[in-house]
Amino acid sequence: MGEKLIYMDHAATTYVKPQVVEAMLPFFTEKFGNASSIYTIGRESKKAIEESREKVSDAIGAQAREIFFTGSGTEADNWAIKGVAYANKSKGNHIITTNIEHHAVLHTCQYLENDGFEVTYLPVDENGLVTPQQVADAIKPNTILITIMFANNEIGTIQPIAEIGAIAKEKGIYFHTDAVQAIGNIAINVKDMNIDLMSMSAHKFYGPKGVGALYVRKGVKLVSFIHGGAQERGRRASTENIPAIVGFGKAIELATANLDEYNKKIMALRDRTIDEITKKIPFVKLNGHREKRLPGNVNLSFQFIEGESLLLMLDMKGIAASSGSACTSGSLDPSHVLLAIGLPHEIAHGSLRLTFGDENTDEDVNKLLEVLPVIVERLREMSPLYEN
Amino acid sequence: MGEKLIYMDHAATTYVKPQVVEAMLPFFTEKFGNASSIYTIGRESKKAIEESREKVSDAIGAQAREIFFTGSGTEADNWAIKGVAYANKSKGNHIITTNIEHHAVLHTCQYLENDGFEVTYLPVDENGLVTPQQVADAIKPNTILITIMFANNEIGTIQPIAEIGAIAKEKGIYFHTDAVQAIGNIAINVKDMNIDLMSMSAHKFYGPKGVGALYVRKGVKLVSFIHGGAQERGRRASTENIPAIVGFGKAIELATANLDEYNKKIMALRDRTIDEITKKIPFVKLNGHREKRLPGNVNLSFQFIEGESLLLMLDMKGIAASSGSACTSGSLDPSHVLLAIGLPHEIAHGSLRLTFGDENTDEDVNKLLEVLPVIVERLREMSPLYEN
Amino acid sequence: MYSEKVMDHFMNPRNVGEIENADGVGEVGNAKCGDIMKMYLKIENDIIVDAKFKTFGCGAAVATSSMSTELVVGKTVEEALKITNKAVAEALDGLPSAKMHCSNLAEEAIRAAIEDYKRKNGLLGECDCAAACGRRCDDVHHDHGYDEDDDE
Amino acid sequence: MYSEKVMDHFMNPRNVGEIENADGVGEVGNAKCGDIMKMYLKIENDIIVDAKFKTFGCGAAVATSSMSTELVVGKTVEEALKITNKAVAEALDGLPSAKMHCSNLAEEAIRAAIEDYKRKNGLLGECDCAAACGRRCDDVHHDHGYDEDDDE
Ligand SMILES: Cc1ncc(COP(=O)(O)O)c(C=O)c1O
Ligand SMILES: Cc1ncc(COP(=O)(O)O)c(C=O)c1O
Ligand code: FES
Ligand code: FES
Repeated sequence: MGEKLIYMDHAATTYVKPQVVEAMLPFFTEKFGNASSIYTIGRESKKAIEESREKVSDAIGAQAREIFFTGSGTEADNWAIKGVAYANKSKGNHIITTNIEHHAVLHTCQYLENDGFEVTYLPVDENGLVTPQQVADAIKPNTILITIMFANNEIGTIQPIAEIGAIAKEKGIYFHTDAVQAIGNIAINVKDMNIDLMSMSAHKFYGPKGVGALYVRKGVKLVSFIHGGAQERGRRASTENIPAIVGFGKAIELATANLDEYNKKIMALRDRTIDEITKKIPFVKLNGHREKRLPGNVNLSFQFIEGESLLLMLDMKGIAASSGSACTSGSLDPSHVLLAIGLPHEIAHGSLRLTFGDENTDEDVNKLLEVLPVIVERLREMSPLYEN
Repeated sequence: MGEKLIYMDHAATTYVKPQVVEAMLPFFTEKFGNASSIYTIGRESKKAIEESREKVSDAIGAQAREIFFTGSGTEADNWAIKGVAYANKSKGNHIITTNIEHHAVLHTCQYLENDGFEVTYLPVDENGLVTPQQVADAIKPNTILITIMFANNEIGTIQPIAEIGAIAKEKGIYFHTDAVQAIGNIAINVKDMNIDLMSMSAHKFYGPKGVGALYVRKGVKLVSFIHGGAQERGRRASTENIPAIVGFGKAIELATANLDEYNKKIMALRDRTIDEITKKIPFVKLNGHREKRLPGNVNLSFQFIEGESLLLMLDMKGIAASSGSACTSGSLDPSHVLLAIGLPHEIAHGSLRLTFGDENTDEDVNKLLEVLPVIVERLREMSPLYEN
Repeated sequence: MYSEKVMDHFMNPRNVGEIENADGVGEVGNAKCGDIMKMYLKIENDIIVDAKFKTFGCGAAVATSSMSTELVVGKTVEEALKITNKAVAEALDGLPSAKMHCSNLAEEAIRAAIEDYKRKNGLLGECDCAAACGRRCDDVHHDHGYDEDDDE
Repeated sequence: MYSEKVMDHFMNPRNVGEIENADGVGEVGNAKCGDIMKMYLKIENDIIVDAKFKTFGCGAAVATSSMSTELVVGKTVEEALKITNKAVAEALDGLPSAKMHCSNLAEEAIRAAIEDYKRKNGLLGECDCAAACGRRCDDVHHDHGYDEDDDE
């Protein structure tokens, strides 16, 4: 405490970049008009929203009219899945997903199961991958939706999205991907990848919290989720959150302009961290695919110790990270993702996720490599499981 | 144009007060931690949310644990109504509302009608009022929810909420009120008024857009609406929008601390405007109840002219206002509220809503009183309906 | 939203008013829908020599009325009948898509006024009456900005 | 989240380790649930003269282990059995409500160690065995912060 904060939890959320805050600020004060109003400051708001929409569509190869702003990534997931399910239930009631989706997808699917839908949760391999073949094999005559995340938030594994998209397209089944962790971090083109719906959230790439977007390919049958006014062309009600939407646009513009350079930098931090920790510390295991992983993601399991304790001790050294331990997550079991890739409960409890970002440096990694072995050793010495 | 903006559309949205922006700003940059994280900046976020929650509960006489933050007032309405309906459908499927609710309530009710629920839309009198007796008479054995707005967004009429609450309580039926226009503008105590659920939105009282709240009395049976992570005690998923939540708290604190003085001021502007315009301009009618109305609301119909034209001309004079005309609202018919209080279509088209706020002055009203009669006269001379 | 030209024609509409003893008068629209346009034409030797209008409606309705009166003057009756709503909109540097139907109003008002002129002068063929405006509120899609193709 | 006292006992836990030839040893919890506490007691003339622990678990689990060892030393066996999880939590200036179950672990570990001591010394009554920890993962509600009373 008192030391400079070393933030290594960018998958949880990021700070908002100064240029983004700057772009947002005028819309709180002088330019606060309601975008549905026809007077000058209302029209300015409308224009700002449409400019932002174009930045988003440009970034993913879509048309502006295919982008709908939401209040979060979670809302985008809920909308996409419930929206397709209820709009197409005359055609079928079967949904295909994986067992490592974010809760925003999993709990929505579970909700639909209670409402008469049938959901197949595809298992993943020890790296967290599903194969296109698994998806193809799971398709039934009543399948109406495939929803598979682009990249996993815990272990960083990137799925073969283009191949799955091709299968969905061939079979005429809608394909949604939760790209909340991917967008702004890896290049995505929704047309090339045959994606019909895609969820995004700004606070994962240096934009503000509380604003997401759903890409909906023109022609997709989708019922509304939030009913009310005629905003977002009548499809998503509520007074538009203009500062946040402007922030989304600015953040995605910055992220895509700079993607290669950014990735090279954080991949170097990632790879060095993985290599040195696995060399320095015994009884440690990398979770997730070694290559097909998000550029900034490191996920390691340390045997014999528990994640919350690890995080608290790192925090005391000024390092912010996260864990898949149940003790931190608010659920009975440790991370469903770590269990799904086959980790035993006791190992899953001892997992550490480090996700690098913009402001991380080699010195940050030095500091981590200095303190982590000591902390792990201390906790192991306190553990009744170690040397037993 | 070029002139100072005179903003008289506070019911559409307000600017964000400088103190509110100031309170929000640190949470975009230094204090950006995810509130679900256990490290220091995560815990600070959590703390900020809980402080905000207390400010909200203090303002309405609730307990902090009864307040849930949402992404908007619309989401709060959707959640309250769908949440109660689906959680209690084993008890009944009948909902009572009015025909002057905001679209966030009306369209949600219509959605539920398509899903097997039965909705009674109570008519209002020429002032926009429902009576407690009407509500009592509409109750049936299968009634599970009464949802009646606290104050109307167009005509400002305030409903007899406490009396309706008492009836709902006596009959053991849940009572929701959309208080988006009321909160921060008139005093509300949810316990005294027997309110079970209440929707709020910050951008109507100098807080940020894109954040709402739902008060849910402890014990109310409600299913979740946005599924995902365990935020908001497992009831409303998505990474918390901390800056916005902090802004909500600050804004409601400022609004309630200052309520009497604020109301006195804008009531004076309201009353003077109503008196002078109805005196100065012929063929004009006040919409909404003369006394039971929001302190800042003026709604007038000018015969023979159309609302959008009126707004454009006011905008050219630097005055921002709104109208119930279909030409501005994105629907076929003019405002359902104006039709519900019995206005013929052609009169409803010529309506003007002026809603006063914080920064309005007597000079603003002077300017309005100077330009409005000229504009009305010009449009009337252009109108084929005038003198016909 | 509106082009500068629209705003100019809205704020300073040309040819507002009535023509006494007009040769053709056409009224289209419906107060219920929020739009009525009344067009007065003075026609000499088959040429429109003067045009005036009164309009109850939005900014686009007023601006297209104004522009229409400018466009028809000097034209023959047959030329005037060829003025489309698109041409009026283009002359105004475009209209928001939600407001294109307001320019229909102008096209219809011209037709209705010429119809009236023809009727008064016995120039109508048998079945031309149907060309007069039978527009009802429901014909107009007043749902500004929606996409009907892909919305549920 | 945690009080300063909790953080102090977490960062500088008292009495970590094992006691060789301890008079009573109790292990409770389950690695599957993410928490195991092992308590070692040295007991002389019915008085606990030393206590040590090893814990696999969250910050609260470590801190309550540490505090428990401090609380039991100097107490008679019967006094030690009266130490409740609430008392441990209070000694730590409180625990977040989601973490109260971690202090159960400490209470149970003390009981289990004393149980072991009694068993070894033939002090157990007939049916006391049930008092030893039969806690399973499912007994613990690990759902930090939920309200079970009013949630769907
Ligand atoms: C009465 C009423 N209810 C609900 C809403 C919706 O609130 P929001 O814009 O925050 O979604 C509004 C305002 O837009 C309103 O005036
Ligand atoms: C993969 C994934 N999906 C969905 C979400 C939810 O996004 P939000 O927090 O914006 O609701 C997150 C992050 O929280 C995520 O990582
Ligand atoms: S040991 Fe899991 S929460 Fe304390
Ligand atoms: S007259 Fe209604 S939109 Fe133009």
